[in-house]
Amino acid sequence: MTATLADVGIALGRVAFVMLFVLNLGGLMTWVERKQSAIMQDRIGANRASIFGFRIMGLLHPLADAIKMLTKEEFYPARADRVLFSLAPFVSVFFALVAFASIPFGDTLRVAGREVPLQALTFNVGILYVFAMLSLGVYGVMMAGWSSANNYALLGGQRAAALMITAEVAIGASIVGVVMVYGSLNMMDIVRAQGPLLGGWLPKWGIVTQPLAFVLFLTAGIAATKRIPFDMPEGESEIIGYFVEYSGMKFGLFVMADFLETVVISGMTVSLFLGGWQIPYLEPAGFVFPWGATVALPGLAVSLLQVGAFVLKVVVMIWFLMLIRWTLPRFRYDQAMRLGWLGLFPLSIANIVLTGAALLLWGAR
Amino acid sequence: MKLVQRVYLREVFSGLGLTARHFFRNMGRHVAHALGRKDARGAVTVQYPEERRPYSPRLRSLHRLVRREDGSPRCVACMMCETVCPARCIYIVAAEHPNPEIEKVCQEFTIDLGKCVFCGYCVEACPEDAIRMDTGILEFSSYSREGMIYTKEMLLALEPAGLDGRPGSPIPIPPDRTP
Amino acid sequence: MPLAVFLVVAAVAVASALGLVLKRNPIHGALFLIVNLGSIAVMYLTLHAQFLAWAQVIIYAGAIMILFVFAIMVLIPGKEETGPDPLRPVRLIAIPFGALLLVELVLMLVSRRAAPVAAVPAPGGVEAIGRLLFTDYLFPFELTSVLLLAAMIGVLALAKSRKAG
Amino acid sequence: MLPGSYYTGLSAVLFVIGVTGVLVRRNPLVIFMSIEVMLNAANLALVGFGAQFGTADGQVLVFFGMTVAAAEVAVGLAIIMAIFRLRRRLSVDDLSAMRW
Repeated sequence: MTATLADVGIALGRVAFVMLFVLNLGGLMTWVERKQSAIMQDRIGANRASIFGFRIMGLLHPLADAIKMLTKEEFYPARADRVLFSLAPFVSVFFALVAFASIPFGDTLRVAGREVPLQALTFNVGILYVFAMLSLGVYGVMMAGWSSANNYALLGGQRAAALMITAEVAIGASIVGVVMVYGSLNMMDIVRAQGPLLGGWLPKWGIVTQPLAFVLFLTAGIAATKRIPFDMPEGESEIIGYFVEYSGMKFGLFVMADFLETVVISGMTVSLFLGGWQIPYLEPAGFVFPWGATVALPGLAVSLLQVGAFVLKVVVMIWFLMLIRWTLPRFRYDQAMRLGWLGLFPLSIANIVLTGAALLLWGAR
Repeated sequence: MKLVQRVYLREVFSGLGLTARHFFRNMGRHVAHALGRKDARGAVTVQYPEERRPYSPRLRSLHRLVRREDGSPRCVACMMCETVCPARCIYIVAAEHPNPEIEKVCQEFTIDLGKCVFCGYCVEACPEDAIRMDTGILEFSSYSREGMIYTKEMLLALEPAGLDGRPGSPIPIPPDRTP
Repeated sequence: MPLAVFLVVAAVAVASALGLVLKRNPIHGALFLIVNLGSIAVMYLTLHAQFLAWAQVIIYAGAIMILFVFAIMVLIPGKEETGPDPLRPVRLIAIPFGALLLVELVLMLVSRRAAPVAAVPAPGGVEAIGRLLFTDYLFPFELTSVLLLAAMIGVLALAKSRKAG
Repeated sequence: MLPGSYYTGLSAVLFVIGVTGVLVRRNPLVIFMSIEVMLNAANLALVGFGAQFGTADGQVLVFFGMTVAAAEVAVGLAIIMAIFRLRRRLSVDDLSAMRW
């Protein structure tokens, strides 16, 4: 173990990139959510916050919100379990933040004789890691629901627990098909295996090879983020949800955790089903088109293009998730349970069987 | 229910199509607006303080006292408005008018807008057409109750709104609301 | 370095297990148990059993403990153990017996010479486990699936019988 | 890597804590969780042994152990729920009768 300064620097850089990427995207999403919903509903959206008269399309609103929340009073309900009450939002945010760590944002970068995997943590079983972290986040919600000493919060916590198990079973079962097709639990390998083009033009992305799994995963993934149409744990119009008693930045952290989870789910969807950092026709040496044309590119430029492609795909995915969030009404609690256990779960099992049969038939891999 | 309805996926997609269509249409208009096509509007909402809808001529807004040619109030302190006011927010102190043709004049005419319910009965009741609610001013507010009390002088200074409903005179800002 | 990691994680594991046993409030106990399970997952990681470590987190922390916490939230116990305990003297006998068991186990471990570490670290990947699972352990594997099915039917029966009665 | 006896030692300590928890506590849920501690101690010992011998067999056994734990928790919690609905109390001392 001889870690030079450069190695440490590179490792820190990888972690920093992922952290900043997730945090910034999560912070920006409060703005995106307002603006996108406004545009979808023929409105303008938040545009009042200004510094010296500069409004820049309401981009200062997240900042204003943060300042407001930080300066608000911290409120503890009487009879609340103070330790758990303060711990809950941090648990929520922490697991949402670290979940992104093993999602690759670019191919291995070869610079100056070094190989830098563009991924914060190179786990051999990366999918399981993301999945595990995603499922741990619900403890923050359940702790919040329990410790608030409020029946509505408790109901929210219970619903979150039930929803999480439902979603998790479906997510796990729908991932299996992808793992079978690409033959690895390593996120980097899965993305790499999505590179080849089927018949010279169709990228071998997960959405092509596993269309059913894509729909199932996306549905279950939205359920895992507890956002509309699966926001029964919050349900503003019936129970206020697990964070009724929260105020100030602690409340903000719960909202933040939701946004971060959305980023994680879109990152996961992109990596598993939309080819991750893959760009069609882009090889490590540059573009190679089937009609013979080639554009040679240096390694760094290729990596930058890949990172750019990944970021773009994630942003588009977030846009799509927002579109769903602002289109569909909320499911009732029993409807969501029915959808999860009688719809998603059996279908994903069927998908596994189908995938296995197809792999046997065509002897893929 | 039919299977197609129960699967729900088709309805999801048609809903997504609708919202996505709105998104792209409005986004295009916003971009066109930013690029200089000022007639392209991506939203149907009115940006209130900068843009205002024209008010109806029948709108009941802040009161004003109508003046005679010499600038004195038309009010003859008959107390009709004070009597009819359901909120009892009008306070009149009467005085002799120098002109013997006219019976009285109001020495003080105070409206506590913190109590006013804007029913318009005072305007209906006035036999002299001395009080009207046609200033078009809606934005009066104060940090204190005293700031909501409007005196005779303030009410006399107000002008009727223009044809488009725009206020004809500046909003009387109470002293405690100075920024 | 590995020793330091081991000691810290072991301390966390023991402390959280003690927390589970000693804390009155069951929800605190459940959260301590989650910490305990997590530290055992870290132990698996130090033993190069990566797949097992994450499976531990997903299955135990992600599913089993959520069920536990859910059950605690639904039942809201916590009053039961605050009252006087008529059987307290009987219960306290457990502690000397527990200590005895510990001594016995430690003696057993010490009496055997510490086995040398295998030259080859155990393969911890999915492939090794999967290969074993579908060759040497195929029959137990199938039995487990039957067990799961039986458990599922049992739970359904338990949940249904209430409604009828 | 550390000698396997470290792991088995830790596993022994955890196991004893679990046993004591089962014997001392009155709340069936906590007893159940103490059983989980015992199960995990056994699992840890299995993985430790597996590492000693350089095979993955221990891990496979742990895999089975987890499956059994999942099944056990599902059934056990259902039973506890049923008991709670019947008795409105949660204490193992009330459950000494084999039938009622």
